[in-house]
Amino acid sequence: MNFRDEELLADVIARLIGDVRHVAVGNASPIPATAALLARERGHGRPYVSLLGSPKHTFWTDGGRELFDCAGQGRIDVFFLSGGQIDGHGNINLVSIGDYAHPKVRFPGSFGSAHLYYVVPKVILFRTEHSRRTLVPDVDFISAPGASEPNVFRTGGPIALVTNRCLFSFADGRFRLESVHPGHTVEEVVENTGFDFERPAQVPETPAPSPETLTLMRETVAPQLAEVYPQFAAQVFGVGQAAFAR
Amino acid sequence: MNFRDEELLADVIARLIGDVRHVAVGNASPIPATAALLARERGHGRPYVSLLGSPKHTFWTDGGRELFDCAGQGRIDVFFLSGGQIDGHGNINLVSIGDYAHPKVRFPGSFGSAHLYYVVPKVILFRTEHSRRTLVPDVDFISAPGASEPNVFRTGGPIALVTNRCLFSFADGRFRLESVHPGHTVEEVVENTGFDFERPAQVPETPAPSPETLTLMRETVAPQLAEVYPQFAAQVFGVGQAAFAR
Amino acid sequence: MGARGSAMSHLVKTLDEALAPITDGCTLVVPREVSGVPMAATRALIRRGVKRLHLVALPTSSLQADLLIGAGCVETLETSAVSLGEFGPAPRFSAAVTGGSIAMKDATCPALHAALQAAEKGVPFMPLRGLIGSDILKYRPDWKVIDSPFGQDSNKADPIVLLPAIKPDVALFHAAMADRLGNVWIGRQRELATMAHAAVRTVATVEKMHDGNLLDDPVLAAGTLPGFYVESIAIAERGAWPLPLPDYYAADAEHLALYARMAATAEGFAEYLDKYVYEKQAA
Amino acid sequence: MGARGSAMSHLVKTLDEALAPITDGCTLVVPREVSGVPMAATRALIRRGVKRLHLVALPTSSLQADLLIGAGCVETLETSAVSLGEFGPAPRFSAAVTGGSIAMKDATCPALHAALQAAEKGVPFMPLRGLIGSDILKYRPDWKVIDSPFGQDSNKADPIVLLPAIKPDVALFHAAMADRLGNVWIGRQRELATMAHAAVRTVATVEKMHDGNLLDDPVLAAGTLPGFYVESIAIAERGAWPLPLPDYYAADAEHLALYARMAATAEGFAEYLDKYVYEKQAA
Repeated sequence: MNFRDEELLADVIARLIGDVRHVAVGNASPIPATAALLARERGHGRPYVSLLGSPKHTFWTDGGRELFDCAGQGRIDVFFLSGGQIDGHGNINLVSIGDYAHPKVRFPGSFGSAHLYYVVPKVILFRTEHSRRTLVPDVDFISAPGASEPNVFRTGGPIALVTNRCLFSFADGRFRLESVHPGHTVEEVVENTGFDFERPAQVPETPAPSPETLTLMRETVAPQLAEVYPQFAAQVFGVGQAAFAR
Repeated sequence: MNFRDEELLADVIARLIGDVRHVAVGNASPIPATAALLARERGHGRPYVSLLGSPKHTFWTDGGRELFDCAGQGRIDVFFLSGGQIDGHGNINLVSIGDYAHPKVRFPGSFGSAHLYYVVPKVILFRTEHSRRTLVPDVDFISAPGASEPNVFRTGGPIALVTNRCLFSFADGRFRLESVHPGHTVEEVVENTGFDFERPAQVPETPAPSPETLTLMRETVAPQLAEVYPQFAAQVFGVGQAAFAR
Repeated sequence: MGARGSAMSHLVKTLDEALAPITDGCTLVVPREVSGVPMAATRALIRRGVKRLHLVALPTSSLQADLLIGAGCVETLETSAVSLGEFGPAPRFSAAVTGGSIAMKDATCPALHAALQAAEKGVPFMPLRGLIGSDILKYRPDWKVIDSPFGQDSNKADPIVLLPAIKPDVALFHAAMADRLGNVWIGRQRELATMAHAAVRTVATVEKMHDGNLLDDPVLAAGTLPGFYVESIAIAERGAWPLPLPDYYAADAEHLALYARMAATAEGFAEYLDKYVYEKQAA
Repeated sequence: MGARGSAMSHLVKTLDEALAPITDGCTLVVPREVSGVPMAATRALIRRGVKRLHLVALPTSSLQADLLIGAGCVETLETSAVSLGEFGPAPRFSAAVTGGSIAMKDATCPALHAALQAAEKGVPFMPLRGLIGSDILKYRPDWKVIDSPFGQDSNKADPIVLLPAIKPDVALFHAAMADRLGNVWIGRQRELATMAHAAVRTVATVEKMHDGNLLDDPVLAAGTLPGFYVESIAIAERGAWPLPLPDYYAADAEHLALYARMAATAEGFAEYLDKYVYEKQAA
């Protein structure tokens, strides 16, 4: 079965999510949202999925703090973060390029990363653009660090980085190349990555989504997704407004 | 004009309230409630009066913490406290008589006193029973102290103690006899008070409520009070259920 | 939400089944008299013979704590006050404290609210003004005083009390209604949400079930605790009786006066239990 | 409540009168995009030429901060992010930060919520997990790290960040409705209550007035900020436009795309102000 890049990435992320209770997905994250909904379908209703920014797919009634309180309570198992820069230590930069006091480029800001990165057990880094511009040796500003001293309270952190070229795992403060997506090569990954990373002697190819997975995504997940990401659902899955009726 | 003890005490307390923004009155406090409503009538709507335990006379929508948060914000100017024991340092005991670990008598507990006594600028102590049992040299358990070291954050504390016999003011860690209620004597106060207190050479008599005050209390305050304290309003002011219609 | 929805309807149980998470020795938080006291659930727990509860009454209690203590269900009690209000002192509470049969952790109302909020926020402690110089603080070795690093005057210490988070095993309360997704309408009683956020599990009894999803209507949603936090729900009509459920029904003053009279002695209290707690089981 | 009631109706003012408490140099807290952003009020403030605001955007902002910054009203900005979301970066914000014309106090979302809650509770600080090892903390000398006295292991320090309370001069937001007693219905947007509790004064714009007292109905009361905290109210129909008022109206995507295009340059932004902010005054 043919598949699109988005389908591959969602399948990779769904496997990273694993068997957990609650996945929360930030705003403007259609691929992680697809992955979370796919994981829920496979788990017959588990994990519980919160799609932030969608009143239909969130339960919050205690204002903007509830997401963070919920994470602090240990009630969010998986979250997604990205960065204008991500470095080889798992540090992410959502603030600026250049000197902080006189930046060359200013990004929006750190959002909740400097808390969520510490308290959500599985943070999946997701950045489709895989280049030496985005994946750097050291970020210019640490919005949130990839690892902490042993005595710093930390129940969470990054477990993986998914890009348009490959999947890295993260452990002990370093990334490891786990698989390269079909159509991409290890050499290409090395060339486009600004940081060092570990890799096995033989790097496997990221497995293609199975026909069952593609059917589940296209027939069951896509219509749910269309409520929140109508444009994405239409483009990737060809799901139109009619899906709303389901 | 004849008046009842309750009317005298409410008048005394209304004068202590003075010109403030917000008076909060705890549960089961009909005389302080009468005083607060009287102050509001005199001030043409100022102060704002909260009668705790009456949904009609409170505005809380943030749960049980809101009263204390409100006090912490500096938004409660006057509150009333009492004690199973009150001592000459202004300490109040709402917990127990005897050794704390093996008490002879157990009272309900400190409620919010250990916070409100520190942060409400004018706390008026009110205890009708004026005896050596209630007004003691030193309380057995300090639910909240009358005074604090200078470096302890404290924007509030006791300003007075009103009993069935007299009015004490409180300043610099000591009570001072300000006036003795009509029908009572300084000697009687001394005899029935377990703690030392200051007093002027000539102790004035507590002024009787003016005819205007009595009219205001009986005709305007009593019907409002009847909503919250129907039995008290009926007993003291002869206000019946009919007043509800007003 | 289909799969989740059908899974969620298993939340609604019989009263005894719903109370299963409240095991012997657990830390149980319950609300004050005006916030929905689960009295039907309390009687069911006594009938089941729950033991060694670490009861946290946020921030005070009345009949509920007195009954649980009198029935021998409580090992420690953390609260700011127990009283029957206009019906007088709480007799079984007073007897247990003077008799040394329960361990008291005396607090003050805002300290309990703050300690639950600490657990809600996932922080180890919350600061609170006041308390310094009180015997409440003196007898709470678990509360710590630090010098605030934000003191205004660097020459003077600015002592402030830090209260450790209270993270109960179970939060238990009574509310007006719930839906089959586990959402519970709590209205203005926001401390019920804090209790649920702070606790590992939440059990609610409700007057009735609401058809549909409480979160679908923004007006109802404003007063709703999401089912996400709720472990089990049981329907208990007049489940706060003889205490009030504000906006729904008043306290049964006659019954509370009767309780105060009967519970004044150990014998009278035993008779009360037989008549008003155990009888229900036989019925 | 009669006297209070009649006094309270003076709370309802014209938009410009209602905004009087927002003076040059004041600390102003405003909410995130989905919680009721007072855009009509923002345009009125720009027309009035408010200066040197210390803007606290709880915890993020979009068009509102970008407009105020571009119009030269802001001296410092404390927030966790400014972005136009799907319409791209916030161009005037980015230009001001790279150009050095505003001072930034970068934060993270839960830190701002916690700092406002500290003011709400009248405590000098709140603790928060996370932050340690980030450059956010490095550039916030006003945030302090202490060794938690509740650390599990006495041999190891348990560092934790303390955030000083943020006590704004004014809280400003837009909501669905208010009554003549000053009560404002805020629904699930509980941070609006926290903002009002934390601030010295609160100013709200609303879509419409509600007849009667919002606190009289327990269902409405659950989502109501009491008038006790409110300084002034103005009616501003579609007062969040072009941003959304969730449950009431959606964002005006076309206008936001237009803004993003025009505000990309200083000249385009000036044109936008002329057309969409100052024009309103002439009309």
